[in-house]
Parts: sequence; structure tokens; C-alpha cells
Amino acid sequence: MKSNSLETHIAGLHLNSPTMLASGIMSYSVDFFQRIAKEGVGGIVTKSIGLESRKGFENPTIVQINNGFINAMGLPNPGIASYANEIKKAKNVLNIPLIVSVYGFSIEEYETVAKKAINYGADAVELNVSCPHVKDTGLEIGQNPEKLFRAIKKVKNNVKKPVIVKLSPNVTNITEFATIAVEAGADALTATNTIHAMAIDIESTKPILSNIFGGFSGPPIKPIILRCVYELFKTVTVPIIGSGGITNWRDAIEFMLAGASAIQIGTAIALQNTKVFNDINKGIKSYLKKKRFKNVEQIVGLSQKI
Amino acid sequence: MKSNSLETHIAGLHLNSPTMLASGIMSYSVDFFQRIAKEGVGGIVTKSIGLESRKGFENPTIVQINNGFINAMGLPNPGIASYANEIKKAKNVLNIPLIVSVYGFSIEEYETVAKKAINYGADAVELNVSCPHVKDTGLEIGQNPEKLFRAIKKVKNNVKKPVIVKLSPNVTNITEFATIAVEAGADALTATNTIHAMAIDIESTKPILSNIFGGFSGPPIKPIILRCVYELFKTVTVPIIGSGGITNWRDAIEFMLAGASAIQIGTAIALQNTKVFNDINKGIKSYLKKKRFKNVEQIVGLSQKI
Amino acid sequence: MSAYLRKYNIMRTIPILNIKTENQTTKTITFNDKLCSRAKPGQFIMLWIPRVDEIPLSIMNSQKGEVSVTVKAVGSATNSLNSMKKGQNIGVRGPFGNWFSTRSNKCLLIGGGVGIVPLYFLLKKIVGDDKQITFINGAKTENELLFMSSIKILCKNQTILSTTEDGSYGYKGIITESLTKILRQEKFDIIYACGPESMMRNVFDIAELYKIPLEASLERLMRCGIGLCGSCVIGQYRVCRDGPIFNSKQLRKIQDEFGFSRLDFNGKKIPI
Amino acid sequence: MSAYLRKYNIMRTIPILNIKTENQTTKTITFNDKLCSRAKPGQFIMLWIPRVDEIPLSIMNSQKGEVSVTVKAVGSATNSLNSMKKGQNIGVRGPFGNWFSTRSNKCLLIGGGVGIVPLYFLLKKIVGDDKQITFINGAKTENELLFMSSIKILCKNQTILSTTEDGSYGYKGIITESLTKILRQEKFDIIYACGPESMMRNVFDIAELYKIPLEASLERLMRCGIGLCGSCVIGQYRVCRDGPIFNSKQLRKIQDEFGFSRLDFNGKKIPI
Ligand SMILES: Cc1cc2nc3c(=O)[nH]c(=O)nc-3n(C[C@H](O)[C@H](O)[C@H](O)COP(=O)(O)OP(=O)(O)OC[C@H]3O[C@@H](n4cnc5c(N)ncnc54)[C@H](O)[C@@H]3O)c2cc1C
Ligand SMILES: Cc1cc2nc3c(=O)[nH]c(=O)nc-3n(C[C@H](O)[C@H](O)[C@H](O)COP(=O)(O)OP(=O)(O)OC[C@H]3O[C@@H](n4cnc5c(N)ncnc54)[C@H](O)[C@@H]3O)c2cc1C
Ligand SMILES: Cc1cc2nc3c(=O)[nH]c(=O)nc-3n(C[C@H](O)[C@H](O)[C@H](O)COP(=O)(O)O)c2cc1C
Ligand SMILES: Cc1cc2nc3c(=O)[nH]c(=O)nc-3n(C[C@H](O)[C@H](O)[C@H](O)COP(=O)(O)O)c2cc1C
Ligand code: FES
Ligand code: FES
Repeated sequence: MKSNSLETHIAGLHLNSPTMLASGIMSYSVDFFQRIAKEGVGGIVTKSIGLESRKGFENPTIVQINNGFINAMGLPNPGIASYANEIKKAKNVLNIPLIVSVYGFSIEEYETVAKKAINYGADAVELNVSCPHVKDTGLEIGQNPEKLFRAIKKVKNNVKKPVIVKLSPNVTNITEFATIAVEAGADALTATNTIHAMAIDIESTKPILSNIFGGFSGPPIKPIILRCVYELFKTVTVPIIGSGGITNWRDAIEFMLAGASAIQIGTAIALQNTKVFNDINKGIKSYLKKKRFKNVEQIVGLSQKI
Repeated sequence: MKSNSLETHIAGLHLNSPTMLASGIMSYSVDFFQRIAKEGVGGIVTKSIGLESRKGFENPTIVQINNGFINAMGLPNPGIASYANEIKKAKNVLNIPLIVSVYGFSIEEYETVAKKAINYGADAVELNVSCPHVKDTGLEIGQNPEKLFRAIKKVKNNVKKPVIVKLSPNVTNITEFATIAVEAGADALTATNTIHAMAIDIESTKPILSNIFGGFSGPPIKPIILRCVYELFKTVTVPIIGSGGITNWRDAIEFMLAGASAIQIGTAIALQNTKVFNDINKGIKSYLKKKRFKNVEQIVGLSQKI
Repeated sequence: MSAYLRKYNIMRTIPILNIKTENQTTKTITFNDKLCSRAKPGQFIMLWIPRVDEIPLSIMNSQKGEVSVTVKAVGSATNSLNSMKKGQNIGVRGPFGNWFSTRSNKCLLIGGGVGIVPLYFLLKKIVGDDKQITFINGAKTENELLFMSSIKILCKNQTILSTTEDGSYGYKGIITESLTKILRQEKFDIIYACGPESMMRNVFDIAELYKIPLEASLERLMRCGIGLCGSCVIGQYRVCRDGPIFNSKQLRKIQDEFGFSRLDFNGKKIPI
Repeated sequence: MSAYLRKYNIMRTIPILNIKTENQTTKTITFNDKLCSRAKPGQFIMLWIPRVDEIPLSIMNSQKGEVSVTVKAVGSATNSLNSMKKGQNIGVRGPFGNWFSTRSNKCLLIGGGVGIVPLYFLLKKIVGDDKQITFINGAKTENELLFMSSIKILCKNQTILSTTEDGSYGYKGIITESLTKILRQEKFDIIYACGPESMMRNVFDIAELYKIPLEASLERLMRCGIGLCGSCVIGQYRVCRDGPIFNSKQLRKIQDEFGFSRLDFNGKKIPI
């Protein structure tokens, strides 16, 4: 295998570059995955998939505030049975890791969907225990230590592939939940999902999102999520995947210096379009060269040494 | 008394306008309070004052990220004994409410400082139980339900003036803490303090703030804090003072529609300078006129009706 | 790949300036918006009806800061929009997406139903440019043929071929028959199409046959409008961001889906 | 009220380009920075020494993208900065604050110790402008008189009055004596002053006596540098944002504090 300074390893997954597609972003179509594979994406996380199909919330499901977005899509997804075809097709045409994001309305649902996703060919699952706007899934589990533990444990016991847990930043102490996740068997952590937020239109005096509340993503949240990653790196030994406001290679480096082994890109696809993966990878490469690092793994957590 | 559409009432305090100076912003000098009084500030919250004087952290104590700031001043303050003169002087020269912000390293310290502040002439105290970067005060109390209750109760039992509690957004569920604060006797809530965050310099690979972590303020946090205010208005009946990223009159209206009876301005003083109070007040007035509201109190919480 | 500027996506809430009834189901709504008034034919907006819905609509006209959309009531959002009054607030984001090219000289515009909205806008923009234009519009019945009187004025030196399925106006039949008829006789530099997807698919197949470049305006479910959420994906493209206008080369890449399948609100592929 | 642009306050980390030793305690450090290279005399920067401190420093010179500051080692940050090597990274925010006016014709510049830094920058900028300039600099002893050789070249058609307390160079005595002496003989349109605050207070009192407009560059503890934190407040002013240059009218408003008291790191008023 040719040596590549951007190679990264996350819980046994081998990524050609540390830039991944975040869950819920353009993630229904394998054709689109192929498009960004050409841009050098290192791994792909699908839309969060549940047991049954879901329509999601009425529009508006997203609102832009400065250079951030508040979204309350409401987890629209075709359900794991329908999505099986996409997973199979993806495994046929892609040669980068495919991680299926999984949510459930109960611990059992998490387990069932995760098992099916792996059976259909997913290289790993990412448990979305942190969706801030759909009732009875996501946060209801991600903010409840005991449920969180049991959900992860159950999935771990039943799948043979890596289990990544996507944490919520909407908690008093994220390290507490990270510790629980790792104790329950999480092979890696994604930090984090979006931050609970809202927007009001002053002309109509009404909340804009149909769901009123949504999850805040993009550049505004970066300093908050960076802090989460920094705290997590101090606390856990499993790899951390950074997700929150990463828009350019500088942001990516900042996250890796804080302790992220890889990073996920969401909102930046709207802000910078699909070339963002390539741009970031190129930027990281130049940085490594300029600073005389041999590979990207050398900078992970480096800012902790002070 | 002349009728004024911007008049607001917060727990017995009478404000000529709903725009207040947030704690910690230019708040050592009464001369500066006079300067912004000319700009129409409705009420002033001082720097958080403790029992003893504190030097604060080494520089850098603040770093700008886009249009937000992360600060870790470390609560530099002269201590209540030294600050007595400023309080007395302020009461002599200002005819707007002076609210002394109070922090302590123990419940007793909160009580002592609050009592003294009121004795020296403060019109109210704002309990800072939410400073995100100084150990053993602020968040350590604001994130601990039981301590929070006892601290507020103790202060309430010992001062005859309004007690405002400034909440932290760095919690899983802010309404839980709000409920506790109100049960303990809080006359109003300030929502909120800054959000825990950090920044790393990629050239030196080091965290920028001397304290590593700090509190994020300014426009980026607005949608998050707005959500806090909206949730609080649903939960408590005491007045809410909004604080977080308010930069112009549109932001101010958005907060009031969400449920804030008044708003505090911090970071915008750097972004817009001291005229920001006047600009916001003028903007609110035009809005009320255009929308045919009689006074600003009519719009408080209006967006909750959907 | 279309441009995307942050300010386009910040919602502006503005009062409705004017409402015009086009026929029983369709109204034209006009409002002031600087950004949208610079939109080009083919671009669309996301229009918010407060606390009801937010839907994509093609821009029908724009001039001197005023922007119009033409809305056919087909469901709850469009019905609710069409029952709004002058002065009521709507929210607008956009303009989004790419636009029709305007380089070619001998143009054929073909639109069905409310699909002629962007073509009408295109017509207005190019009609003065010394081009040779053939405008084919079609609908079920006469009063569903939109903007007829304006189109007649605009096209007084050009060709208009109207088609109604019931023959109440112009040719009786379906619109693609008119297309085939004319292509047998004449060659065009370009075809612009908008309308029901099955019709556009037919137009595509015919255009391929006659080797005439096509630009078709596609519709898909839209949520974000800016290429993020995936609701509008077709093949490797996002209709909101990489479209809504697709040329023949692009359409060939998505010919398995174009006219056949789309994603529903659940992100599930369903037949069209 | 000075301008403040967001980009000025975003920290840039850059390598030290050059270091020049001025005397035993003082060095001049040069780096590349576009924004600062457009700074005007009197403006300052916040300079970050990674994981050590961040301190305010006047800009000493700027040209063609290169910027210099001159630093006297007086404590931990300045010592640490002065022991850095070429190529090491520093962080820079700024330029901040207002600047000296340059309208007047007959100018007197008076600076003590490292306080002549901004005056030297001012001198360089105005010396070619057909002005009549008197430059008074002072220090304890000869080798603390900064930039002497450059100043001599710059001022070859102007007046230089140097003063050392020990008489090792120029007049023996304190700098304000030189000022009084010259004001008895000559009238000036303006006096520019920078140096220890007690000296500047004396300059102020003398300037008031002789009714000559003064612009003095003040120093206070600085944290944010942009008018937010209150560390640098004097009366109603923030030295970082409303200053650091204050004119006679402003100085009169703060005469109870100017030269007498300042805030310490605790925000407590202490004597100067
Ligand atoms: C780029 C684009 C331009 C359009 N231009 C026009 C126009 O100029 N005039 C016009 O009348 N209509 C236009 N439409 C269609 C219009 O958006 C739908 O008619 C409208 O959204 C229907 O909403 P509803 O709630 O009234 O109907 P519903 O009952 O909710 O749905 C009826 C049908 O409308 C479509 N639809 C519903 N919601 C959406 C959505 N969010 N995005 C896309 N399609 C949706 C679906 O096919 C659905 O089956 C355009 C659509 C797109 C994608
Ligand atoms: C607008 C302005 C321009 C300045 N220009 C220059 C210059 O061109 N060259 C130069 O050598 N010095 C300049 N200084 C002074 C310089 O900032 C201090 O010498 C330096 O901060 C001392 O830091 P230290 O850690 O070495 O010393 P310390 O031992 O920390 O302090 C020594 C003294 O320096 C001052 N000081 C310390 N920290 C700060 C701070 N954050 N802000 C302001 N003063 C502080 C205090 O008076 C303190 O008592 C300027 C100061 C200001 C406010
Ligand atoms: C439109 C949209 C949809 C999203 N859907 C999901 C989802 O289904 N599951 C999930 O775990 N995260 C979802 N997210 C969160 C993103 O994966 C990502 O963690 C978050 O947006 C922060 O990263 P960013 O700032 O790069 O966007 C979604 C985000 C957006 C903006
Ligand atoms: C430099 C700075 C210092 C602050 N100091 C305090 C403080 O001492 N006590 C406190 O309760 N809040 C303090 N805050 C928080 C502000 O009062 C305010 O709640 C927060 O900054 C959010 O509002 P903003 O976005 O308008 O700045 C400080 C904020 C800043 C930026
Ligand atoms: S509507 Fe969201 S990607 Fe097109
Ligand atoms: S240094 Fe903060 S206000 Fe001047």
C-alpha cells in the first residue's frame, strides 16, 4: 500500500483522508456519494436511518442565521428495509468506508437497525443518540446516562463491526456521557451533533421552523464543539471524530490538534459546495509539509501539550 | 410620569428602556456608566464582584472568532469592600437602576457580598452562578441544583431588594435550573451567561486563551440563547432578561418576542460601540410604532402564540 | 455548479404587494425584493407562509425591485398562499439555482401547465434580442393556458403554438405532438422545457432523436434549497443547487431516473 | 471614537522576521502583517507570545508590509518576547486605537524612554511634509536614548533636544525642563507627547500654561484592546478604543486621574 500522509484509522476503519461526510447531508443517494468520493472524502456517514420510514417535519426545516444553519428536518428517512438497496449499492460502487447512522425510538430499535445495516454491508454504524429535535429518540437517549449505556451495549453485543457513538453537546458535562459510551463499548465517538437553537421572524412575530426548535450547525458552533473535542481527548482513549462548523482546512487542523482523529463535514457543503473535501485535504497536506509532520496522525491532540 | 413606550418593569425595578449593560462589560468605572446613560441604557449591571479582590487570568483573556468572542477574564475585580465607593458614587450620579453582579466561592460569600452591595446602595443584585471559566464559583454552583437552591435562598433571606439569577446555558436542561431558582426565590432570571468554548492557534499548535477554555459571546450564540429564553418563558412566571449576542434592534425584538422583558448588551459594545443602546432603543421604538404596539411590554413572549 | 451567496439564503419577510388571479386555481403574487429582482429566468425562490409551509416557486417576472411568482393551488401550502391577502407577510429566500442559457439564436420554448412560468420569464428576457423564437404551450383546457394575452403581445413577430388536450384552444392534443410536428420541419439551436416530468422526458427523448440541445427545468421535493439536505437529489445532482436547469449532457447521466422516479418526503425512491 | 474592524481583531500568527538590539534592555522586532503595515502613528497592537502573555505595544514603524515594534524588557512577557528568536511565532491583533493628528505645522514631539516609539513613527511620517519639527527626547542615560542615529538623519533640518538625567548625552536634567525652556522662547502649533505618565502630566500642565494644544499617548492595562473589558478605562474613556491618543480637551476631562491614578489588574484604582 502506498504511503499517504492523510491516512487515518478509526476503530479499525481505514480512511484515505480524515475528512468524512457528516450524517444527514445529501445522504440518500449513492450517486452523490460517488461524486464526493471523487473529491477525496475519506468515509461516508449516511442519513440517520430508523426501523420505519419517516416523513420528517413540514417546511421550513432549515433556516440560515449568519453563516450557521438551524435545522429540524425531523429525521426523514426511508427506513432500514428500503435503505438496504442503497447500502448494498454503495458497497458495490464505493471503496471507502460506509457508516450507517442509526436512530431508534427504543433500545431495541437501535439494535435491530444496526444489525440490519451491518448485515446489508455497512462497515460500521454511528449511533445517533443526539438528534436535538425529534421526540423520544436521539437526545432522550443521549441525555439519559442509563439508557445510553444500555443502547450502546445492546448494539455492541449484536454487531461485529465498529460502533461509533455520536454525542450531544446539549449536556452539562459531555465527558460524563463519553465515559459511559466508552464503558458500554463504543469504539469511537463523534463529537458532536447540533446545538439546540431557534429563530423568530420579527415581522410575523412567529418562530420560523415548523418544529420551532432545531439544531444549530456551521461555523458559529465551532468554538463550542472544539472545546468538546478537547475535553473528550483528555477523558477517553477511543478515537474522536470532530463534527461542528468545520468549513476549511484551518478548522480541520484545529479539530485535530484538539484531539480529533477525523472530522465530519456537514454545513460546509452548502457554504463551500462539494469541493470542500478536496480543499480541506489539500490544505491539511500543505500544513503537514510546512510543519514537517510525517502524517496526519502525528498532530492529533497535539494542542494538549502545553 | 411621562408615558414612554420603552418602559419596562423587572421585579420591581423600573427601567426607562429595556436595554441594559451586561455584567463584566466596561463595568469598573462610574464615569463610563454615565457615558452610556446618555445613550439611553435602561439599567446597569456591574462587573461580577466577590468578597476578595481578584487579579483574573493572564492574557490572552479574550479571542475573537468571526463575530464572536471567547473570554476568560477570570473574574478580575476589586472585591466588594473596594467597590463600595463606586456603588455609592454610581447611586449619586446615576438615575437608572444599578444592579451589582455578585459571585462567591461559597454560599456564604454570595450572601455576604450581596448584602454589602445592597447596603452600599445597589438597587438589586444579579447572582452570577454561571461563570464558565473560574473554578469553584459560577458554574460549580449554577450546575448543581442543590447548591443553586441554597445560594439563592440564602441571599433572598438576607436582602430586601430584587434578586436576579443569571443562568448558565451549559446545562442539559435550563428549565430545570430556572425552576429551582424561582422556587428559591429569584425575582427575575438573566438568560444567559456565555457558552463554554475554546480556540486553538494552528501555527503554534497551542490553545490561545491562557485559561484554555472561556465563554463564548456575541452573535454566534444568539440562536442558542434565544431558545433558552423561549423555553424559560414557557416554564417560569418571573421576568426574563435576555443576554447573548444581541447586537441590533432586530435581535432585541427577537428576544422580547421569545419572552425577554429586557435585554443585556455585552459584546455588541465592542462590535458597535456605545451608541448601540441608542440604536437599539430607536429601532425598537420604530418597530412598535410600525406594528402599532402601544408599548414594549406588549410584545414580550408574543412568538409563543402560534 | 451554481453560485450561492450567503445573503440569498437569509430569509426576508415582506408584505404581499399585489395579487392577480390568472385562472380558477392560479394566482400571481408580487412583492418587493432586491435580491430576487436580479434573478435570471429559471431561478427559483423558497417562499415561506408563516406557520404553514415553505415551498419552492419559480420566478415568473422581476423588474425594478418587484418580483412575481405564479402559484397553482394543488395542496395545503399553495391553497393557503393563494388565499392570502395583499399586505400579509411572506418570507422569501433566494434566488437559488442556475438559469437558462441565452446564447442560442433559434429557440424553441415548450412548457406545460404552470411549468410555463420560468419559460414566460425567459421569453420576456430574450424576445427583444433579435432571436427567432417558437413558443409551444400546452394545458388540459383553454383557461389553464397561462399568460396568453401577454405572450401574444410579446410574440407578435414570433411563432406561438398552443395545445389543449380538449381542443378548447389551439391544437387539440398533447403538447409533445406539436413538438414532433415542428421538429420534422425545422431545426432549432436549443429547446427549453418546463412542465410535468413525464412530458419533459418525452421532450428529452424527442430532442435526442432530432439531436437538438435541451435545457429542462426539473422539480423535486425541496427543503433546504441550497444543496445540503438531499431531498431534491437526482443521480449525482441536487436539483436545488446543481439545477434546476439541466442540459442534455446532464440529463443523459440521469436518464434512469429522469421521468421515472423521484424521492418522496421519506427519502424513498418512488415512481413519478 | 476610533474605527474598529472585525478583521483587525482576528489574531494572525506569524514568524518573527528580524530582531534588532537597540540597547541592553530593548529590542526591535519586525514581522510581516498587511493590516498593521497600514497603521498610523500612535496606533498599537496586541502581541501574543504563545502560552506566555499578550501585551500592548506601539507600532514603531511600518512599510511595505513589514511592521516593527520596540520592546523594553520590564517583566516576564517583555523579557520572554525579547529572548525569542527569528522564525519563532508570535500572534498579532490590531492595529487598534486612534492616531496622532498631522494637520499642524510647527510641531513639538516630546518623548521619554521607550515612549518615543510612537513619536519616532510619527516623526518618520511627517518629517518630509514641509513642517517645522522640534524633537525632544529624554532618558536616564545615553544608551537609553532610542533611535538616536536615525533621528539625527531624519532631523537634519530640524531641531533635536536630547536630555539625559545623568548628563551622559545632551542636556543634563529632566525632559520637562527642556520643554519649559523652549516654550519660553517659541510658540508651537501642537505638542505630541509619549512617555511615563507623570512626565506626560507635567507636559500637560506646561502645555496648558502656554496654551498649546497637546496630544498625549496614554498607557493603561489592556486585555481586550477593543473597548469591551474595562481594564484600560480612564474616566469615561477607554484608552484602547477612545485613545490611546488624547487631546487637551479630553485630558482636561480626566485630569483627576491623568498622572495620578489607574486601575490595577483587579480593577482597583491605585496611585500611579
Ligand atoms: C424548482 C421548483 C419550482 C417550482 N415552481 C412552481 C411555480 O412556479 N408555480 C407553482 O405553482 N408551483 C411550482 N412548483 C411546485 C410547488 O413547489 C408545489 O406545487 C408546492 O410545493 C405544493 O405544495 P402544497 O403544500 O400546496 O401541496 P402538497 O399537497 O403538499 O403537495 C402536492 C405536490 O407538490 C409537490 N411538493 C410539495 N411540497 C413540495 C416541496 N417542498 N418542494 C417541491 N415540491 C413539493 C409534491 O410533488 C407533492 O406531491 C415548483 C417546484 C420546484 C421544485
Ligand atoms: C498602548 C500601549 C502601548 C505600549 N507600547 C509599548 C512599546 O512600544 N514598547 C514597550 O516596551 N512597551 C510598551 N507598552 C508597555 C508594555 O505593554 C508593558 O511593558 C508590558 O505589558 C509589560 O509586560 P511584562 O509581563 O513584561 O511586565 P509585567 O511584569 O507584567 O508588568 C510590568 C508593568 O507593565 C505594565 N503591563 C503589564 N501588563 C500589561 C498589559 N497587559 N497592558 C498594559 N500594560 C501592562 C504594567 O504597568 C505593569 O506594572 C505599551 C503599553 C500600552 C498600553
Ligand atoms: C440538514 C442537516 C441534517 C442533519 N441530519 C442528521 C442526521 O440525520 N443524523 C445525525 O446524526 N446528524 C445530522 N445532522 C448533524 C450533522 O451530521 C453534523 O453533526 C452537524 O451539522 C454539525 O456539523 P456541521 O457544522 O459541519 O454541519 C444534520 C445536520 C444538518 C445541517
Ligand atoms: C469580556 C467579558 C466579560 C464578562 N464578564 C462577566 C462577569 O463578570 N459576570 C457575568 O455574569 N457575566 C460576564 N460576562 C458575560 C456577559 O455579561 C454576557 O452575559 C455574555 O457576554 C453574553 O452577552 P453578549 O453576547 O451580549 O456579550 C462577560 C462577557 C464578556 C465578553
Ligand atoms: S433541497 Fe436540500 S439539497 Fe436540494
Ligand atoms: S483593554 Fe479592554 S476595554 Fe480597553
